[in-house]
Amino acid sequence: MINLGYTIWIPLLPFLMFLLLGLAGHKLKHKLSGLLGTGGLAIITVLSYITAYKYFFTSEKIDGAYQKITAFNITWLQFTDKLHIDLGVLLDPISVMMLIVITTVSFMVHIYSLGYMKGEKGFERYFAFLSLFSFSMLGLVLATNIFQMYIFWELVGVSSYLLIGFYYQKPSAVSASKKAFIVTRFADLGFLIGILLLSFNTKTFDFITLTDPTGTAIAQGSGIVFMGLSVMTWSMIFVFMGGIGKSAMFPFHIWLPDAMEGPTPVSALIHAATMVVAGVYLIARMFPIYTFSAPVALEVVAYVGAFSSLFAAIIACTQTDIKRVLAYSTISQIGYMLLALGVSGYGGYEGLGYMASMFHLFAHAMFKALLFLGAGAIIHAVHSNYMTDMGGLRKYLPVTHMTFLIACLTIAGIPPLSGFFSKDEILAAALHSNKLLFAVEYAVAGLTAFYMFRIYFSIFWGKETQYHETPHEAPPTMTIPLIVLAIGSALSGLIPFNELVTSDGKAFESEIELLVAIPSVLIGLLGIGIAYVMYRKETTIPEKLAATFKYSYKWAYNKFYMDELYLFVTKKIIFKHISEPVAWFDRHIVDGTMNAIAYVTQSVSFRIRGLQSGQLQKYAYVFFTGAILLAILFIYLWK
Amino acid sequence: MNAGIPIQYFLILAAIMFFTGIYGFLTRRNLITILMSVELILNSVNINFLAFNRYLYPHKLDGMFFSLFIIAVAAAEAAVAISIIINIYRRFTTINVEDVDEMKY
Amino acid sequence: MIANQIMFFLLSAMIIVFSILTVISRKILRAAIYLLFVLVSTSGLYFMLNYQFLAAVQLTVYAGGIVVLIIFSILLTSHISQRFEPAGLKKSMFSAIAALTGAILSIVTILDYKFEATAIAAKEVDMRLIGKSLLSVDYDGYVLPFEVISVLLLAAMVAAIAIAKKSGPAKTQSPTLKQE
Amino acid sequence: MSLGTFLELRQELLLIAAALLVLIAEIFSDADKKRNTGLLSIILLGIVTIAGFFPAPSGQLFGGMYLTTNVRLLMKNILNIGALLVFIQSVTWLKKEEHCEKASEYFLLLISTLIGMDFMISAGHFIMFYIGLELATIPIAALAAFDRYKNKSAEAGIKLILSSSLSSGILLYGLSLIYGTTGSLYFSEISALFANNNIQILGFIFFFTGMAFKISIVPFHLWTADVYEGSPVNITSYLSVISKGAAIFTLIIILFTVFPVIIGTWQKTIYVTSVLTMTIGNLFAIRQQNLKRFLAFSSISQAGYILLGFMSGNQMGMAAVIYYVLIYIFSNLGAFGVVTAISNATGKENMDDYNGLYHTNPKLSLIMMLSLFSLAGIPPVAGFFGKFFLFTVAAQQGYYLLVLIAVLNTIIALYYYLLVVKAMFINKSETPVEYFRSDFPTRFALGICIAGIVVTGFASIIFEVIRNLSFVI
Amino acid sequence: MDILTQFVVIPLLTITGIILVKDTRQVKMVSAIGMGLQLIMAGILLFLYVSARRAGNSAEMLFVKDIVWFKSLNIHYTVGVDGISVAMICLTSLVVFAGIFASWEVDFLRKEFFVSLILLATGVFGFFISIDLFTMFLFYELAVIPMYLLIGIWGSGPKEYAAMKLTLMLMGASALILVGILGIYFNSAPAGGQLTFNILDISKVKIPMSAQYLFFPLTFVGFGVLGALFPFHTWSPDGHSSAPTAVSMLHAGVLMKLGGYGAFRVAIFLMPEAVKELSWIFIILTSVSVIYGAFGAIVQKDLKYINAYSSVSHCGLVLFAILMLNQTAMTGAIIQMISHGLMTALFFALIGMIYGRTHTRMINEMGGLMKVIPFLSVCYVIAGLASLGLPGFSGFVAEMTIFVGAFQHPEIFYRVVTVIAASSIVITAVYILRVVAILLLGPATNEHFDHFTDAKWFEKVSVITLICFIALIGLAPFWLSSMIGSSLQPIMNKILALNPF
Repeated sequence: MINLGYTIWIPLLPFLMFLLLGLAGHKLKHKLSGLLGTGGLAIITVLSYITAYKYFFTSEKIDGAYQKITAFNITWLQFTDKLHIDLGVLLDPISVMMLIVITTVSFMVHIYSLGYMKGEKGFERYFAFLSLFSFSMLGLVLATNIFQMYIFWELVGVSSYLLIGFYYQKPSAVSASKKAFIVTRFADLGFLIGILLLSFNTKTFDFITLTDPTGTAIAQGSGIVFMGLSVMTWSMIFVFMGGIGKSAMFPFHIWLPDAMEGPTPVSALIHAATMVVAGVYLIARMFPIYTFSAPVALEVVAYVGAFSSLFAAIIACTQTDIKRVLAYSTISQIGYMLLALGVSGYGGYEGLGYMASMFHLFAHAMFKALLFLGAGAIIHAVHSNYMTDMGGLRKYLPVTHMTFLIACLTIAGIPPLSGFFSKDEILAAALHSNKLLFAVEYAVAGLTAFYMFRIYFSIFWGKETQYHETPHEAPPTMTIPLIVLAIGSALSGLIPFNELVTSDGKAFESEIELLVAIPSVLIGLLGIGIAYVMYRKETTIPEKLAATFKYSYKWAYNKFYMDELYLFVTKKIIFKHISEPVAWFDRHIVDGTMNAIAYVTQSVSFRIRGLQSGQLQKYAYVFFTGAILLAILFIYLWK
Repeated sequence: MNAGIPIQYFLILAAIMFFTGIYGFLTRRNLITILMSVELILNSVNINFLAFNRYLYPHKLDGMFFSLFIIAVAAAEAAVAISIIINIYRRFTTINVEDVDEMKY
Repeated sequence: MIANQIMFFLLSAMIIVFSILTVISRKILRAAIYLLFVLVSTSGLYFMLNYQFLAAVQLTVYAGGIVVLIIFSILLTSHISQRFEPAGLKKSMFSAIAALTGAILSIVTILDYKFEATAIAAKEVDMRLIGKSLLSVDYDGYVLPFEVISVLLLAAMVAAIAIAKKSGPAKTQSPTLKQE
Repeated sequence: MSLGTFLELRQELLLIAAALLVLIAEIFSDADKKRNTGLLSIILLGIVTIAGFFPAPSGQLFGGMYLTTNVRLLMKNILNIGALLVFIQSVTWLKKEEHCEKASEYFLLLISTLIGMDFMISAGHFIMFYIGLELATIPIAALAAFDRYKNKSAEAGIKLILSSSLSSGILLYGLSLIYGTTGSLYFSEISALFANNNIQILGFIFFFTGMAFKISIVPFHLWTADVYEGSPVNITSYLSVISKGAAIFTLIIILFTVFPVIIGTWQKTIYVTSVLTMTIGNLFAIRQQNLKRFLAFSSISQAGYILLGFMSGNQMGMAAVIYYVLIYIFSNLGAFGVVTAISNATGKENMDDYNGLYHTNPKLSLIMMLSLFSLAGIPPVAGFFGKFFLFTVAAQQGYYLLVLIAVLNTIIALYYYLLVVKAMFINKSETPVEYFRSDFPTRFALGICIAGIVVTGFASIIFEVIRNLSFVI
Repeated sequence: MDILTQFVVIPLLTITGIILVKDTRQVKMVSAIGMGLQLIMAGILLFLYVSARRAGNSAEMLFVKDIVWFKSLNIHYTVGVDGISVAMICLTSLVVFAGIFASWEVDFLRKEFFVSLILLATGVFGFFISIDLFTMFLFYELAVIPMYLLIGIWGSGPKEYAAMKLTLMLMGASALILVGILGIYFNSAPAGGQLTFNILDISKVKIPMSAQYLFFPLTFVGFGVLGALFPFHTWSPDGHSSAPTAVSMLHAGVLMKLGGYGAFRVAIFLMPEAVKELSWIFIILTSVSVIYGAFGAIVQKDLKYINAYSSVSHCGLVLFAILMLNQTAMTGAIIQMISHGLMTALFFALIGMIYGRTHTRMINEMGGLMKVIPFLSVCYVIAGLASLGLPGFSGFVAEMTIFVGAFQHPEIFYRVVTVIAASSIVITAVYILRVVAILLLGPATNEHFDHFTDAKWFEKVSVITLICFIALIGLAPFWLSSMIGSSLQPIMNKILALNPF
């Protein structure tokens, strides 16, 4: 067994950095605090790579399968003998892969932020929050048990909240952060209920026990049926609800586009590369249970993923805020991943979807982070989020332009970039499982290529826009991460995921299925072509098209009125029809009852004052009748 | 002396007198007449005591002595009550009980 | 109907009639006189019951003492010819109902009970016995109450003085009568 | 008369002697030295009080006419303590010009009522009881009418004497019926001859109403408020604690020793009347503005709680009642002491006048607050313990509903006690009671009250002693 | 003197000290020293307790001191602690300590203020160390009355009304409790023998079922009133909103815990059979409390009202959990008490400090405070996050323990209700974030706010002490949880032995 105990420092170091920057940050110089945060991350990035190397290439395989290694574990909170929350580090292919993703992207974002956030008020706060986020995210992926995952799940939520609301004086940022937190919190409730159900049935939180295909946990619980589905299915659906929330799948996707109010590097890190894929990671982590105990739940995963990807892609085509387009694109891509998981089986080639999903996750992290950082560089240059304000930027921002183009090609699935490979395998997996979903995904692939190149052309080509100040290429702190990530996106397709990250830990053979690959590339090219026609030069085609599909365009432009629906639910139903009545009830009925008791006492006291009339004879009368009545009572009535 | 008169006769007589006194106490407006009603009440009690004593327990004198003491106490009580009534008259210039109601509620 | 029965009914009738008159008479002095009649009739009853001593006490203390006191006070506080307003109808009604209820209750309850005379022979109530009992410290002796009642009488006397006594300069002049 | 007899009778004899000494002093002293009789009375009563604590033989005298046991002696002692406190509190008031010449009458009458109460408690025969009762009542009526120049005082006097004569008339009627069915007036004989028949219950009820009048039990309480309001403050406090306490003691003794046979009936009677008493007393107290009247109603409701202790016919109930009365004496005299002090200093007796009192007279306010809390049964002051034991007694007999009603009533009571506290501590006033320094007797009496309120609760020995004494009633 | 009695004696000595000092400025110092000493004592007690347990002392209560008080009624002054009481004592001393500093600037009748405050604390300490029902009740009532003066004199708004309502409702509760404990007392020896008020002795016998049916609801509702059980919670919002800062802290932080603790120690522990039969009624009520309080908090405009309703919700969870008769849930309930005590004390301290600057508590009259008073605002955010159950703070530990424990209940009804109660975490998030967003974030709305000074040293002491302990429990809950859990173990065994599911 190789010694991996040091891995505990991977999450801990950012946490310490967070404490340092959070408590003492305002006393440090800005630059120093930025460098401290970045330095901390550099260390753990190196540690992660070492860990990955050790795990994939030196760790002992049993039966050709990678083992799950618990590198560190302490009991944090004991509920019962069997149920306890541990905090620890679990290493297995997906968590190690996630380590790489998170540290890489996070490190890049840190470097990028040094330039991007320069001179912002609250610089040290920003880095403190970033460290907190890194800590939480790493804790999440390294979780040894589902409750630890839930803990960090909440923590990433709050880091996301803090970072979205970083510009706390901007009302839109404040409300966006609030929305993000509450929507995900609601989803997390589902997650919690899922955990409760799961633990009630299996009496354990531990991932290794839970996901052992031959273990007792999977065998248990599937027998009990509630409303036609087994309890295990229910619990997995609830758990998935948490995933929907964090990964911004329909119908909980609404927070993600608003979350773009945060600083752009944050969007790159949290809302594109890492946190939002936590849902995918969660399903992957629990995958054996899904396949063996709750296939219905897995189907739900597939359909939710497919629907969200299509839905988001359509909306993405109509948006003009580049960050929002990217946000919808993220939703769409995560839908892809979930779909891949949903159609996957377990073990060997059956688990192609699983592998594809992880592959896509990896690739997506690279290129989506790149896209966001690129967008950040653009926004940095033109001080606007709207592509209507941009055009012809390729001259001013060459590096950004090139890297952005690479990213767009990657996401469009053009070989030999990484997106091509991962998407191809997802499509292949879908084909083997469900033709309908497969068809949907083809459509989404086309749409993706279209909207990505729509923004690409609008920004870098399109009309010649006059700028108040000539846009400048970003400083090296910002461009270097772009380049690194561009290389990552381009080359990560070469990583043999089928050997490293598979559903059962064993390598299997997979190759490009040309029957799937060629059409998908063609569809991608078609999308690019349409975008070229429409947006390469300033044309009126988009307006005409929009006019032709007036209503559908309007619906899509308004995000199918989902935000309005949510507003209706919160403002009208929760505030107006639950909370206010509750408050009213409390003031008037509950409190009123108490006051009424007091009032009645007082008024009775007033009413009976006539008894004390001051008239001696009335007193005597009462006295006498009292005596007589008592006598009658006790002699004749109640003896 | 009391042959042929059942004890109940005395008791009924006393009861009537007693409740007449009560009635007087409740209705008379003059403080002194109220005091007189009290005397009626006490008198009726005396009749009771004596009747019981004579008819049922003639070997002892409890009832008689009780009556005796009641009379004495009644005298003392009447004396004090009358002095207060006179004081009332000085203060209120009336001894109408209904006017003596400065304190109420 | 034998003589003592006639006697009894006569006395009873007097007692009842004069009692009622006492409490309904509209002239206060008359009421006092009726009360005197009641008391005298009662002492007649006492004679019938063979309690001569008590009858005598009744006549002296009650009729001779209290009634005179009452009459004096009436003279001090009222005009002799003053007629009272009759009690309000409501007041009389309710009081009558209450008193009647009480009377019925008591009489019914009393009649309900079977009084059984003791078999022990009656004592002759003469002055010697009374005197002995009054001064006896043994069982059936009444020296203690006899002593205590003297305290009571003293206290009553002091009480009457305390009420009547002027003390210090009066803040408000008493409005009508000057007494003492 | 042997020495032993003297010892058994010494409370009463000493009191009579004290009364006579006061009388002699009154007669033979000069007009300008008459106020010294007040001091004399206090000293004499002090001697009597102290003498009461020496152990005395138990037994009966005069053929069972007079009974004395340790618990009765204890009751007398408790009354003596209370009376002594009232005496001390009266000094300031009696110094006033319009009262100073009547000081000896005042004390004489109070001592004679005390004699009456002692005989009432020690009575072994209904004649003795009756004379004691009247002796305890008639002088009080005169004292209520003591303030010759106040209409209210005269009114209080007449209301008290006439009500009490009515009540004693009814009581006597009841006693006559009891006598008629049992043939005796000795307590010990009656209890043996008692049977549960209608006429006896009627007699008992009439007897009970007479006592209920003294204790101010609803519906026999109506005189209370008016008399309390009209009387001089010290007489009010005397009425509300000493008279009431004596009546309670007597009633519990008689109930436990004379009427044990009809325990079922009197438990029911007390159940009904205590509920009425607490509730009505509280409901009236809520609205009172005059503090004397306020405390009158409060003392009515207190009587209701005390009745709970009667519910068991055993020594625990006896002990709880005696203990509570002791505490009640301290608490109520504490409250009345403050009212007296302020009334003497400023003539103010209304609750509004107490607004902001804490800012000018903090000590008086604190004493008042502690006393009221003790009345309300709030720890750590003694009232809490007293109430707890009373409730325990009722609960022991299974009267949980009654206990609940009683405790809920304490909440209403707490409400109006807090109104006073609020007036003193929270309300602001344009014209607060000016700061004044009370004279020594007042401070001394209040000090004793506060010490009593604090100590009586915590020192469990007091309760234990009472309880152990209660074995022989 | 035994260590536990000192918890009553030290406050009393402090009060004496306060009364004796001449200079009102020294009053604060005396109180701070006294309560600091108390805090140290609590620490020592904790240490002694843990080491005694480590040393293998397995008695149900430690440091038991038994003095016969009223012999004839078998009333004892009996003190003793198990892990639960130790935890509550620590909580109390912390909150009181923080409360002293939070009221550093009370000027009006300062002496009286601190005397009342510490008297209140005395009652609470006494309550937690008592294992005799009588003394427990005595201390309970002792704690209620100073409340009246504290709110009535130093409060704000409709303080007289609020104070009166609070006092009367709490005394009403104590009425029920009184009847309840008398009932327990008279049924404490069903087989004959000495009646007793001692909780441990009573727990060894089975109170007859007929009595349990009567007295369990009485005691539970009685303590429930204090624990803000729906529909008897209504004293809480008004009381909180009118009370001065330290009083709100103590009240929500500690006094409301008397309810939960008492319900646990008396109602549940002594009458488990009735709990089993009747708990469904109260489960419904408590879960209504949880949800209702949370919804009620959403639309409130006054900061203190928000927290008062939030307390209703959180304390409802405590009562909810103890009714589950399940060791885990009960552990959670105790942790929740501590956690809520600290959090809500922190909240009220902060609200008081904010109010001291803005002179309003209406959230819509404020805004953008983060910019002007960052320290307090950040602390407020932390308090908010702790309150909504963020991992790393105590609230999370407590809530999760409760939910996991309650969900292990074998009957489906209880599990469904657990899910309903769990949904409060979302509503909590809504109202907390609403306040944070309106109050602290966004642009500064009022120019007057610009010259505010941030927290002063004593305010920082108060706030930081509380935050540290909230975080301490949140980060390292195992020691607390195991301390409480091991104390609950014998209790649960006893309950389950009497009452096997």
